[in-house]
Amino acid sequence: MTDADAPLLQVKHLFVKFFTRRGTVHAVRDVSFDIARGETLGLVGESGSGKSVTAQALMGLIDLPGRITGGDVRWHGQSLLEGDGSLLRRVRGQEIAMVFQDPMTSLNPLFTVGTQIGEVLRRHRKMTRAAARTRVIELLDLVGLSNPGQRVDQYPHELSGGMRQRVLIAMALACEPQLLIADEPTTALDVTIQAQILELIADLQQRLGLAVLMITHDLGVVAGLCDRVAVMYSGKIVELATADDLFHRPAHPYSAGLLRSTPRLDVVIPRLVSIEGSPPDLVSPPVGCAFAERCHLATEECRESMPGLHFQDDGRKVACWRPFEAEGPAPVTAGEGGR
Amino acid sequence: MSEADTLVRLDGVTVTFDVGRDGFWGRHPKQLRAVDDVSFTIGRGETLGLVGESGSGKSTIGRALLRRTPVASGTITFDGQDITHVRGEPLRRLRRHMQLVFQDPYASLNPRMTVAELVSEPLRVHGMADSVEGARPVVSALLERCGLPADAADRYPHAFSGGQRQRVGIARALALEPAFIVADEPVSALDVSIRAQVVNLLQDLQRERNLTYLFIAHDLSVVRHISHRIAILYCGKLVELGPTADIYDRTKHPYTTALLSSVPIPDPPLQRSRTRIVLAGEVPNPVDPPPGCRFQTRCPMAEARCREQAPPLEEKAPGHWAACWLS
Amino acid sequence: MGRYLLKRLPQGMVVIFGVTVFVFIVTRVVGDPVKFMLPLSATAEQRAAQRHVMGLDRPILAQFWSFLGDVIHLDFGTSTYVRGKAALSVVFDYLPRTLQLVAAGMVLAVVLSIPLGLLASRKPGGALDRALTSLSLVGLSMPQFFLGSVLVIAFTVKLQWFQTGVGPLHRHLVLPAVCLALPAVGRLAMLVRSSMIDELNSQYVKVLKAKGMPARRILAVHALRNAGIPYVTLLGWEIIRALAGFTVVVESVFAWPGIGFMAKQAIAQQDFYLIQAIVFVVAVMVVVLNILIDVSYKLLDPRVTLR
Amino acid sequence: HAAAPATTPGTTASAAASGAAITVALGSEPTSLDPHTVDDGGERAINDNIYETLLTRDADGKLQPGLATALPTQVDPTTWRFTLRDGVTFHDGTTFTADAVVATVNRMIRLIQEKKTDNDGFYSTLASAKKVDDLTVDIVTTKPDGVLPARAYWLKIVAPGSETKDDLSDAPNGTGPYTFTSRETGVNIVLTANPTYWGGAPSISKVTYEFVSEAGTRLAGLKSGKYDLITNLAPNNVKEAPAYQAKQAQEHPILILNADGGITADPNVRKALNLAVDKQALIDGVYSGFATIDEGQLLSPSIVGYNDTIKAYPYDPEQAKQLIKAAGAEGKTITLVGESSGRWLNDKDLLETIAGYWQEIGLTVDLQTPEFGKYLDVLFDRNQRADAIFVSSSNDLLDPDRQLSTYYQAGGIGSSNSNKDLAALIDQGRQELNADARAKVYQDAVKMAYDQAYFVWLVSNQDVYGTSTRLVFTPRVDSKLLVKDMSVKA
Amino acid sequence: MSYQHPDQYSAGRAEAEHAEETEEARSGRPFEIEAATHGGPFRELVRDKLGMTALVVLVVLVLAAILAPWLAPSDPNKIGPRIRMRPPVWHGGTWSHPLGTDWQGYDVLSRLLYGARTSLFIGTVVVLVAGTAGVLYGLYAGYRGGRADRWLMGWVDVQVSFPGLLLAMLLIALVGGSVLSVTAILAVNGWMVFARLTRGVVLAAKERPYVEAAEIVGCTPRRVVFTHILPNLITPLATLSVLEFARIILAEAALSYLGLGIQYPGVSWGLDVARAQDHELFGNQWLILYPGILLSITVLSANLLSSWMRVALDPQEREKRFAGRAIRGGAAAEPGT
Ligand SMILES: Nc1ncnc2c1ncn2[C@@H]1O[C@H](COP(=O)(O)OP(=O)(O)OP(=O)(O)O)[C@@H](O)[C@H]1O
Ligand SMILES: Nc1ncnc2c1ncn2[C@@H]1O[C@H](COP(=O)(O)OP(=O)(O)OP(=O)(O)O)[C@@H](O)[C@H]1O
Ligand SMILES: [Mg+2]
Ligand SMILES: [Mg+2]
Repeated sequence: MTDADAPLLQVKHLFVKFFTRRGTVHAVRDVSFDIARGETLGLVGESGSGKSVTAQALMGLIDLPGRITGGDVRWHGQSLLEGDGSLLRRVRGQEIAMVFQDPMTSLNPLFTVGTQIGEVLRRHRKMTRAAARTRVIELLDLVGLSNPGQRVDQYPHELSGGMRQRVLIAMALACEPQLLIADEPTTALDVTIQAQILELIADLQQRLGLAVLMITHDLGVVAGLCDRVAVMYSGKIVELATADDLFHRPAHPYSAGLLRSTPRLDVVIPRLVSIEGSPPDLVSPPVGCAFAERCHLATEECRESMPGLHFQDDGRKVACWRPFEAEGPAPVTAGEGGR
Repeated sequence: MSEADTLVRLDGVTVTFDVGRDGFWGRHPKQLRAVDDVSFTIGRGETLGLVGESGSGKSTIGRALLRRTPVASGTITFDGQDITHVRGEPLRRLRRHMQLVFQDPYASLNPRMTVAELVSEPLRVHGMADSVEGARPVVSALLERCGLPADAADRYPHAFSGGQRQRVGIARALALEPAFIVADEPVSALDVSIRAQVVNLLQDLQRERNLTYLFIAHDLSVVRHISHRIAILYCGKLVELGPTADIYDRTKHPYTTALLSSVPIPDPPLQRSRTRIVLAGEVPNPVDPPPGCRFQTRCPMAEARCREQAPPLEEKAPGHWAACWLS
Repeated sequence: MGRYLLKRLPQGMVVIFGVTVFVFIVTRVVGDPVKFMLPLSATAEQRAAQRHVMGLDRPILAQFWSFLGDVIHLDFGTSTYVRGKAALSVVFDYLPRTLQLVAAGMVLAVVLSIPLGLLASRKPGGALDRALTSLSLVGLSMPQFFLGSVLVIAFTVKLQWFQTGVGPLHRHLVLPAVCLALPAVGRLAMLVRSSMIDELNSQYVKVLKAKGMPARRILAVHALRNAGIPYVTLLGWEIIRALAGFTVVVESVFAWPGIGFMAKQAIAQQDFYLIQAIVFVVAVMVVVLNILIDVSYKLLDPRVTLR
Repeated sequence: HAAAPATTPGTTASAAASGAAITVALGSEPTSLDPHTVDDGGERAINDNIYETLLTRDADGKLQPGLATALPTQVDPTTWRFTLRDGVTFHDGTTFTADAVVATVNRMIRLIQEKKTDNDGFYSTLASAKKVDDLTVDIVTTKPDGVLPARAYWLKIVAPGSETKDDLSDAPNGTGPYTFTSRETGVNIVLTANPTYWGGAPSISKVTYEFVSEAGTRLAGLKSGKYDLITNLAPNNVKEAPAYQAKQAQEHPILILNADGGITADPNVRKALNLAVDKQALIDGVYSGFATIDEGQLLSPSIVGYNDTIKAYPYDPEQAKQLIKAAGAEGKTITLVGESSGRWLNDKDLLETIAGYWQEIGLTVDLQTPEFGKYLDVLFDRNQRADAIFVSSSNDLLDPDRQLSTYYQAGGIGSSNSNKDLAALIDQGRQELNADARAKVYQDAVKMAYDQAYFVWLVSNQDVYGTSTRLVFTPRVDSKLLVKDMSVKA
Repeated sequence: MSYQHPDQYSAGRAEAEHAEETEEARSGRPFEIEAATHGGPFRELVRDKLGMTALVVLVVLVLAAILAPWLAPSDPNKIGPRIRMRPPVWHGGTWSHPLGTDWQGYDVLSRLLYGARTSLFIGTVVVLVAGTAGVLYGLYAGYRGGRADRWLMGWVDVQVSFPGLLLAMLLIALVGGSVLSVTAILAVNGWMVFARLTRGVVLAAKERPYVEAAEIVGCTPRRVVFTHILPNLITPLATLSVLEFARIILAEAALSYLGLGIQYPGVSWGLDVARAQDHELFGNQWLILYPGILLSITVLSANLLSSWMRVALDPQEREKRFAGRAIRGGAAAEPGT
């Protein structure tokens, strides 16, 4: 009884809190977004802004001391959070798959990668051991591991970080999911390996028609891969726009600052522009705009009341009292300069 | 660059680590050549960027320079003096002139010490101040210079954000007024929005104090921004060395080319249209490197010769060195 | 593996040799078995004569060399307490009962500790967890001899369900095995609990959940196997502890004639041939067990290479 | 009042069940079953049923014929003639003749020469044995030996051919009422009745001995019905046992006082130490009534040389205090050495109590209870005699010589005096063959020691046995556990 | 966060000690504002009722042990031939023997008090001696590293494999059991854990960037060890010491129980259990139970205290506990959207 018109995934007013000794961490505060079939949504933001928590909340993976305290996640229009959790159990690993940030600890060290990929197939596809093994080898080949016939029987510690990340991707793809959530799949990897993995994801997405939620703090990664981008800042989405719009003309001062402070390989500027200060503590987030303290445009209004995430003329959504006023990215002066 | 302008010189430096043994009875000790026959110089007031993938030996070079890791062969010269085998008290005195800024701003500050204690410690151990109180004026000046609030001195490191801690680390390194600083990935652990603060600080300090940096990083964008010259390391070997602009615009080594093309550019149309050279396979294991050129297993252009003989590092253009048969 | 053995075997030898020499030194320098062999009324001359027969009047170094020569042939001399029997064969007479006791105790410890630990780890901090944790703490805090006394008073003196001494196992082995097991149950259950909690909080479990694996499989196959590694080590230690000392207490309390019981007699009687043999056998068992623990590590954890 | 009921209700004659099996719990396991090499309680308890001796004693200690048909006669001062019982066979079928006696004596002499026995003290006077005819044998001593009949009561007769064997432990072969059946080291030894026993087949057909060192464990086993007989029942636990038997034994705990030095060199101090101890309180407190006062001598009334004119020093703390004061010993420290392993019944309690009494008369007591080995060092140290050493002396042969020469005679292991007269008397007693004269000599010796207060004589505890209600058993003065004299009620 | 308040200065320091672990555990995410107002370890202790009880029990025991000569109604070895087996007060006894007397007329309370003295004394001294020796050994091995470390720790491995209790029994049988000999022997047997722990911490600390930073700045090895490495030891050492204290008390009691430990005139709970068991297994079993229970309570308290310390001194554990409490306490019932 799936709702054919509904987007693939809808996140509505999601709240996640962590109950710690020093207070309640408001990790995700009123986050809403959709992902359409086959779409790639980028989720960027600095460390601690709530990207991973959001992703895990979608999969019902928030453990103590965390709690989803509000909002809903709908998969084909049906709530994943309400009810007895049977939908969530069915969907996990089968329709939505996830790749985590840290490939080094994401695999059980005591089982071969073959076993660990195979058990997904055996559970969701009810495959026999032998059939699963054949399929695992195919999958390993698909993600570009050399010598897959031999790799199936290797243990995680015998693989490098890049290989493990591929194994995790193979595992995620095993049941041909409709949505892949990739939580910084390349942060722990070297640039050349990162390029391989990104290439792989882009390729698979095209071939399998996957929707992808790509979480990263590297704007370059987003630029190459995503249709739309959501920028998170201290637990909130501050801007949600198409990639081209965002990079071309960021509406939120934080998005703008982020772009301006990122050194580019192709551009030489005499001096980097930085955002002074640091993000607020999520135990007691400010009443007003969380970015106000670091924002040179901030007014009294910014500090006192929180702007909502509103549609702009060009169809993007921004949470700011003074959108588009910040300077965009530094002008591109190609070639050499500075040093 | 004239001899007098050279502050640091490495000549054929090789660093090895013993990593276990092979064979049933373990008769064959396994050696990992983390750094293999590396030579370069750094001039006074210059920043040399050192780039390479994880495990390529960047930190090891930095540590060898600081005499933290014994060198298997080769010589290290600092300010005209051979320091390859300096130890004990002379080494301790040498520390005044060369310092390190760490990658991890969280782990590199003793959490049990206040910022004042931390920053004054170098002064105290070198007899330049007799107590924390005695060092206060110097500490305050340093902290202010590094952009820390005035009340920072009496707080503990955990009360600071990552960027602030890195500033504390820099202040501490500067306390002895060294001539040379090894900055081992000083901004990798920091968020993009904060990264720029620290990079700017380092640059400003260099200008003010004529500091010399060995700037280790794997983020090529940052390296490009801060370095005068860049050295590219692959699996313990120097593969390319030259002025920043040359490295980026007149690349002489296929690995550098691949590396540059792998770095994503935050500009969607540009990034989508770029031709990327995606390397196949993984970095070889330095315990058991491939014969010939170490890059040959992944090199899209590798030839028979590459598989047999390692290319020497040659000056392909003035001041621009590369180790490749094909350039 | 070979290199591992190359390292461990000599180390084991050092242990065995060290223990043996240590016992030799303390017994020969400080002790005198002749005192015990002859009746109180024996004269000094008679004692001296006996000492001469036993070679105890030779220079200590000479004694040491001939002792070493004998030890290499596993000849620990003739027990002075169990007359006329080779010390080692006396040990082997008593050893099976100790092994029986330790085996029963450890099986019991395993059978109890795993479910208890698992139950406690289900809801960390919950009522059941707190109850079981406290119980474990009480169990491991009770001195074994006192626990034994309490068991004897309750089940032998009052209820008369079980008996001390040797006899049919169901009446005689139960109490000492329980007594030997209980502190181990406490320690092992706490370990199961804490390592299960750690495992269940680990990243790979999160991945397993994201893969849609059923909770039962995550618990029973993935987490339990990982928790098994420290468990086996601790269990090995428990066995070593038992063999290397605690059976003395338990066997004494329950009059269970194993080598611990014998060791107490031998010490009281200064039968240092027998002590020597007991300590030797115990040291060998400890060394072998240590190696077995390492090997089982290797079997359980593919990451481990024995070096 | 100390005398405990000799029998518990219900043990009087009711029909004995024949063919019954009983289980006996002993405190210690025999370290060997060789009847000649070792000397320990466990060995005796079992071998007394397998082997026999030329003479025996009745339950009260009087010498009786055994394998000999009568008490020996003296051929000359060093030769004793025994007439042997006819029709006796060993368990392996060998006939018992004079050859067996000769073999036994020769074996013992050889074992002594080769230092392979603990029993040399008992038989050091044996010179040889001569077969006169099949049923007559002469035993020759090196010098006149009045103790020989007692020795003959102790020496277990082994089969001919055994004299060349060093160890008979694995195949016990005697003439006794029980034959060795099996042994499981550390667990038990099983004997079965000898159907062809010359004295008639015993009524109990099978005895299993178990070895239980803890008194509590023995009692628990008795209560649960596992055991029919346990040894060394703790006196304070008698009420717990289904039934019990007590018998005055030969165990005499004493404190050896150093008469040659220290504060105990003063005879008045030694007397005071005796006067300070309330023996009746010891009997009640430490032995729960199962003991009798030792009347100032190491000997039981049943033994030759017992001097009934001597009475124990009374409990008189006031006089003791005065004596101490007069001797100038007030506040001085006296060392009292015992041992800690509990080798003797309630020894630690006894010592702690005595220390308490001595403290009350104005002395400081340094009570030391080291490990048995350390304790022996103190006991054996002839040069540095401790002020007071606790020892418990057991009179196995029921003859005074061994006790007196060990503890009374100067130079004896347990003596702390250098009284030459006393030493001479004891030497004289050993060689005196006339029974009455011998008794007189010993009585004099005992008196001399009493007057000098060389010891603190305490109380002599009783053997207390716990039994099941079905076992009929009368304890013996020599503490032997003869199963042939026991029976089981039907 | 501010540390201006003088009282909170030390609390802040204690917090700081653990900050690093937290952050490491959180993969380097800032854990900036750990407010001193949220309470340090002692706040946690007050919350942890069991831990608090354990601490109180131990304090009471220590006081009782120290004050035994004044608290005890009589000399524990004073014989009372005329006052055997007096019942405790609540069974009609007198206040001169509150817990009654045993079969020797010894005052039970006095023996318990003096037994506490022995246990706690031996436990403390052995932990101090073995701890100091082990820490120095481990520091040396760990900081020197290399061959010295291999040999030194090799010896530790060897000695750990010795059947300790057996050898202790043997030694005590030979040299005699007294507080001194038992202490010495247990100390000789007990230093290895400390050495291992110390070495482990030192090795780990040596790898810490801030230790490397200190060395690079030019600190002398001495300063590095004592200023930068040693403080890392405080927390694990404190926990281990309490655990070892419990273990030593058990070992002493076991030895004394076997008759190979403390002997008259020493007083020990283990010895008294054995005495009473020999004598009163069938009668007044309370004489066995008193010292046994007291011993168990002491060891239990020490174990509870150490497990509290582990939790209280480890911010991660503290966090876990808090989470459990918060969720149970309904903190989650906050309004959502
Ligand atoms: N288990 C937890 N306990 C307490 N707080 C937590 C926990 N997990 C996350 N948080 C808090 O939630 C907030 C969001 O964390 P999240 O992991 O989502 O950040 P992120 O955006 O993924 O950052 P990064 O780029 O470093 O991965 C942070 O402030 C973090 O401190
Ligand atoms: N102490 C050591 N013992 C053994 N091997 C070492 C040691 N230190 C470094 N290595 C090895 O030497 C090689 C180079 O290490 P190094 O730390 O210099 O790399 P890096 O380029 O700094 O990498 P990263 O970017 O991850 O910091 C690696 O293979 C590493 O495993
Ligand atoms: Mg994250
Ligand atoms: Mg590095």
